[in-house]
This record gives sequence, C-alpha cells and structure tokens, in this order.
Amino acid sequence: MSLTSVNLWETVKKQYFFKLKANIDAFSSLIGIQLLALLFSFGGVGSVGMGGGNFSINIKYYSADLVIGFTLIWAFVTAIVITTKPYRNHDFTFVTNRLSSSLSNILYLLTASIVGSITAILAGNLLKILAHILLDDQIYSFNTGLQELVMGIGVTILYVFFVTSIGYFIGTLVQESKLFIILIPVLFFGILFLEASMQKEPFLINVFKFYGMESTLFLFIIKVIVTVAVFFTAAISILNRMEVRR
Amino acid sequence: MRVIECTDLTKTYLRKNVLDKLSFSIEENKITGLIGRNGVGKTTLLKIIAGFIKETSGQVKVFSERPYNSLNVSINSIFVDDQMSFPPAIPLGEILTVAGNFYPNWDRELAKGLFDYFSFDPKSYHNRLSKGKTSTFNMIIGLASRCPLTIFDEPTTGMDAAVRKDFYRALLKDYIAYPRTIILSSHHLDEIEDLLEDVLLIKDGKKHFQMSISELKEWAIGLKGTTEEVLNFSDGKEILFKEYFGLNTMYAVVKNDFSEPLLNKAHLVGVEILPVQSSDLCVYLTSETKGGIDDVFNKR
Amino acid sequence: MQIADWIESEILNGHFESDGKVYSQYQLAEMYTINPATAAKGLNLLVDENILYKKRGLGMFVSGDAKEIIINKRKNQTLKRLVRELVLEANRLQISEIELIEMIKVANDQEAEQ
Amino acid sequence: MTVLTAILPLVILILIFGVFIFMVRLTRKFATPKVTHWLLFIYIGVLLLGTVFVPFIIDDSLSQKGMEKAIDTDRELSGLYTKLNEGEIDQIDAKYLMKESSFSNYQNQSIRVESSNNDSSQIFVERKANNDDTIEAFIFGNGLIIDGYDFSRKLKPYHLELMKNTLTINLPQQQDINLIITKADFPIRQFTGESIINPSFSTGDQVVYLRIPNHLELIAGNHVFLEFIEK
Repeated sequence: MSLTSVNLWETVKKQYFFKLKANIDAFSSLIGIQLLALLFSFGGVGSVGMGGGNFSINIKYYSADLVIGFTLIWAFVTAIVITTKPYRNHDFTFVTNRLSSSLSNILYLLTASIVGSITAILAGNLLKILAHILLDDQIYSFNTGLQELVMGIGVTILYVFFVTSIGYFIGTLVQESKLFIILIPVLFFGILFLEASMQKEPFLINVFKFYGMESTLFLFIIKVIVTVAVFFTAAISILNRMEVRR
Repeated sequence: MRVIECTDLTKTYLRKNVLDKLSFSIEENKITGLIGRNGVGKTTLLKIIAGFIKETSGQVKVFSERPYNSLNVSINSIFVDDQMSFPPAIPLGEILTVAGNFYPNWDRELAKGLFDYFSFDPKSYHNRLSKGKTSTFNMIIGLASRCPLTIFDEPTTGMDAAVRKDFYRALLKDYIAYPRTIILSSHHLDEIEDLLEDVLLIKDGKKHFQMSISELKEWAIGLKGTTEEVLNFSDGKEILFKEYFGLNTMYAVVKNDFSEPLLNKAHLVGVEILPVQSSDLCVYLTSETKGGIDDVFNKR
Repeated sequence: MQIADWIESEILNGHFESDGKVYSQYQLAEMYTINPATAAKGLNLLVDENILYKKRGLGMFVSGDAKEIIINKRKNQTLKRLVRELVLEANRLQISEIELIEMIKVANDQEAEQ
Repeated sequence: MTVLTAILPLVILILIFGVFIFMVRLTRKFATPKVTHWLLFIYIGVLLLGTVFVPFIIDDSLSQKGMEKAIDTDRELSGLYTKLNEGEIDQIDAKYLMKESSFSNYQNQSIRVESSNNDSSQIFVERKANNDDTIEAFIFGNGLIIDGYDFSRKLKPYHLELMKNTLTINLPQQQDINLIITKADFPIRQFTGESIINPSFSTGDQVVYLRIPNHLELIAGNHVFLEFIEK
C-alpha cells in the first residue's frame, strides 16, 4: 500500500482547526467570565473622593481593566488545561507528532488571545452603555480614537498571549512531573516571602516594572515577543521528550 | 518490503524489563496476530511501534524510520484500542469528518456505511458510549482510515459475539479489497485464527516464535492413551501440556516432529493422535507451569 | 486444511469439471472469511498433488485426471485410516472377523438400495 | 517609532477583519453549529453594537475644553489672581466668571459685608471713580478641572444678598458631586501616560470682586478680609 508523505505545516493546520472545533466550549467560558467581570466592574474600576470648600466630589472610574484581568486569568487557565493528558491524547488519536501538537496548541492559544482581547476591549463599551442606562448619571468619557482603540487591542493581545505562554510552560512542567504542582507555588510565594522579610523589593514588582511600566510601544512588543518565544520553545522541548498515552 | 523491524528491543518500567531484547519483523500487507498473556508487554510493544512511547534500548523501524515523534509514521499508521480518546465536545458524526481530514486514504462511504450498520447516532457523544459500542466505533475509525499500518490492540473488548463476527468479516473484506499491514493483538486466538496469516507469540518480553498460522496448526499434536503408552511413545520429547483422566489415561501435547509412518503406527500401540487447537497451543506455550489449573487443586 | 478437502469433494461431486476454473484465493477467502494466504496454501497443496494446475495470470484450473487422483488418494489414506480404526474398535469389542465382514456387507446393501 | 504606531493599528485592523471572516468560514464548515457558536456570535454582535452606539451616549463635549489640560492648571490660576489684584477683571478669561450681579440705587453711605463662610473668604474691592450708587459684584471661580474635564459649571456660585445695609455672601449648601468618568484600559494607559490614581484637579475656590461707588464706606464683618485695589 503506497505511503503518503506529509509536511508539518499541513498537519498543524488540520490540527488547529480540529482544536478549534474540539475546544469551542472554552470560548463560552470566556463569555461567562467576561460577563462576570462586567458585573464586578459595575461599581467602577476605581473611585476617588475629594473635597473643596463647600463641596465634595467623588468620581467613579469605569474601564475594561477588570474584564481584561479576568480574560488574562481565563487565558492562563486555558493554556494550562490544553497541556493536560486528555487534551494531548486527543491529538495522538489522529495524525500528529509532538512538535505539530505543540504548534497547533500555540496557534490555538493565539486565536484565544485575539478573540479574548477584542471582546475584552469592546466589553468596555458595553460597560459604558450599561452604566448609562442603569445608573442614568451622565458619563464623561474621552472618546478614545480609533487608533488608540486598535492599539489597545494589539497590546492586550500581547498581554494575553504573554500569559498563555507562561501557562503553557507551567502546564508542561506539571505534565513532566506532578511534583511541580507543589514546587511552583512554594517557589513563587517562598521568594515573595523571603524578599519581604529582607525588605527587598519583591521580584514581582520588578517584573511589573519591566513590562507594565514600559511606555515605548516598540520596546514593549520586543520584550513580550522574546519572552513568549522563550516560554514556548522551553515547553516544546520538554513536550518533545514526553511519552504519551501510556 | 519490511514494514516493521525490531532488533533487541527493550523497554523497562520501574526496573522491570517488560520487553527484553525482542527482535522480529513484519512483512508488508500481512495480517499478523500478536499473542501473549496479559501484561506480557503486547500493548507496550504496540505503543512503541505507534510512536507513543520510547524504547529503552534496541532499535525499532517502522516504514524504515524511528516511529517516536515521526509524522510520517503517524500519518501512515493508526492505533486502535479502547483508550482511544476523542474530544468530548465533538459528536460522533463530526469525528468521522475530522478523521476524514486527517487520514489521506479515508473512505467516507465505508465509514458512513459501518456507522449506520451498527446504528450509531451522529449526534451522540463518544464518552457516553458503552464499552462494546466504544470498541465498535474505534474499530470503524481504524478500518475506514485504511492506513498502510493498522494496529488493533484487543479491539473486541466488550463487543458481543454478533458484532465480533461482523467486525472480523468487515476487516477481512476490506483487507481483501485494500490490502494493508494489520496487527491484531487479541486473546480470542480461536476466533481470529482464520483471519491471520502470521502469529507472533510473545513470552517474558521475548519472541517465543513467529510463524504462519498453517504451520502453527500442525506444529504440535495431542497424544491420548494409557499413561505408559503415551510416555514411551513421546519418548523424552518435551511435554508441553499433560492432563490425567480416569485411572491411567493421559493426554499430552508434544511438538509434532514424528515421521509419517511412526504416526500411523501410533494407534497400534493404543495411542490416539489428536490435532491441537492453535489457541490452546498458545496457552500451553505461554503458561508458566506445565500442568493446568487442576494442579493447584491436586497439590493440596 | 478444510479448503483443500472442500475443493476435492466439490470436484468429486462434479461442481468443478476438469479444466474448469476454480475459485481464486480471494474468492475463497471471501466465502469462508479466512485469510487469502491460508486459502492460497490450500490451493497450492492441491497443485502439488497436481489435482489443480495454474495458468499464469488466469488462476487455478482442475487438471484432467483430478478425479482419479483424489479417489485413490482418499482410498489409500482416508479409507485405510477409517478401516484401521474400524478393526481396532472391533477388536476392543471382541467381534470376530466374520461378524465384522457380515456387518460391512449389510451396510453395503443398505447403501446400494438408496 | 511613529511609523510603527501607524502601521500597528492597520495590522490589527486586518487581524480583526481576518478573525471575522475566519469565524464565518468556521461556522460554514461546522456540520452542527453548537450552542457555543450562537452564544459567541450574539456576544460579539452585542459588543459591536455597543461600540457603534457608545459615542452617542457619552458626553465628551467637555473633553474638547479639557484638551488644553496639557497646560499647567497652577500657572493659569496664578495668572487669575494677579489680574484680580490689579483689578483688570475684564482681561480674565470668561470661563472663570461664574456669576455677575449688580445692585443699583444704593443710597446709604456705608455698607457692611458679611459672609456665612466660617473660614475667611477673600473679597477684592475696587473703588470706582464716580458715584453711580450701584455696586457691581463679580464671582470668579478657578474652575473645577478634573482629569482635563472642566466641571466648573457643576459648582454653584456664591449667592450675594443685599438687605438694608448689609451685603451677605452665603455659600451654597454642602454640595456633593458624583461623576462617572471612563478611563482608557490599562494597556492603552500604559502608552498614553494617563493614570488612574492621582487625577489632576484644581481646588475650585471662589472669589468675590466688588466694584463700589467712590464714596461708599465698607465695614468688614467677622472673618471677612477685604482687599482694596489701587488702580
């Protein structure tokens, strides 16, 4: 019987569509989470109270920060979930090797990031409308220009994708050995606690500064892309050595 | 052309050699039966061939390539067992379409035909199928994919006799129409005997023997008669299996390398020659003890 | 080898006349749900006993004297074996030779009437 | 760098467009569109609707004025006070004038100025050259600018009341203003420099400026502090 040759990207493409079809429910949980976030950010994402001579002002700020935050968590969890055994075994029922399985996972996570970010940013508008209708106070808003909106979506996609790469890496470690389930949290809080006791600035702050405070877009993009590449390549190399369907 | 070649294949789990320097090869377009006791390493061997797990040492070549992590092997082979996992969110009907996308030789009519014949509901889900139905569905995927190497690992678990019969018939008919290399690992050797061309018997992680089914059928003979008659007739040959009946009649199974005339003279001495069922033969060959379960009771 | 025996009896009762075509290994496999290789072995057995002969690319054909070969094969193999078992059984039951011959005659007459 | 920020939105737009087409093609490929797909499409539909509908409901009229938030609010304030000191009130930007009122044919010789504001409030007084028996009162507020929005019109000005010979300046009762302001999301804020924590805000105090006839004598009530302008 004649053998069929195959190329990697052809398989990745097929697996990608297969994954989208298989994990479509992840998107319904995305919607659920974002609606929940909308509910929470109803009281305003931040509020400031000030007083003058004979008047007091309190301002409620509305933005989609919380929705984006929840989407980040959702992405992180989704990334971890698809590295678990059942999901990897789904790939091995059909045509795959470990590399194509990982690559299609990454493409799927990218799609999840894009859909997650677009919906999160647009949810901000939904929030404004709901606040207007339900709170019937006048809402003052800088109508962010199209360019800013689009840039916002772009940056959010990078953030979400960044989080998925970490999730994917951690998920792979956990698959490598269950020990990591305890090791990673212990390490994480251990360092925090240690630094706190030594009055040193916790590493999380530095991480936040490195990415969060980066105000030049170009640098930010480079930083995120490099980090994402590092995490994903690490995950792929671990997965490549891992047995499956034992 | 050899589809599978194994030389000194070893696999150790927790310091136990499940496969121990196993060497064999399987020719193209043959149906081979993989026979062995539970836990002797059949599934491990098949998973190494399918590229799921790594061999500890030794060399495995599938389509003259190392199967582990090889896309070429993956697209030209399919591994069917009851652990085959499908995403819970995809209904059965769509799984067939998905399989169609993946496998180049996928036969949609055959899949649909079998799917309807075994009355599956395209809207139902894989994880809600009964054990037998799961095996049947997995079998359909295996057959319709028409991969040059199709591996069935105990495909009939849970299937009732009628479905099993249909499966064997469907397997053979599709094999005749589209010959391919098939490996059937099963415990019901008696049922699949007719399907097979070769039999590969695994014992203690090693290849006990690999021969065609017709040779296997004439490999050993059963001697029945009075104990001393049978013993002296078999004069020192290794007795694979012995059983006592009544006062002093005995049944023994020995390798059949008697000459033709000697066999004809056997009945003069009151020893009856009986054919040995290949499935029983395999059981005798792979049993740790020489006797049967009765020995356990007889010893007390 | 049931395949070989089955073909022989088919030839004996005239289903396959001499020089007629016999089923191919695949047809046999289909009919009996057996592996085509096993069917082929059965056919080759008969070729060795030149009950059948092979025409390149056309398949298997019944050879001219297939019937006689089968008859005397069965005569000195199967028939002889059956007779031996008959005699052995007779001794066990202490039946004299004459009685045995008598019984064979009776059986033969009944067969002749049908 | 600007080139990049120009290209990036374009790329993202194409991405969004691509995702949309991809979604459509995806559903056509699906034999059994599942509940999730409907959920997803309704949700995205609502979101897109929201995005289109939002500009109509938010009041960004203030934001045009707020555009000058770039200038330093303190520098502007000090400018206001110097003009007040020099009495050139007509050069003060109209947006600072909160209220203007005048009391005509005030024949008394003197007038007493009272204030209900318990801490001292500053009143500028300009003595006109002539005696036209009218007292003009101007109330200037340095505006309430929060995060670039000019909410001055939210503040109620002082209320001047002239009874017999006392002019009382009573403050509007305690007023609490609730505002809802939308902020850009943190990924956007990161690059536009906006911050959510300390909004820029000016005190929103009010100042009274009186123009009185030449001969009118002023008597300052308690904790009223009169500032005479030398012109």
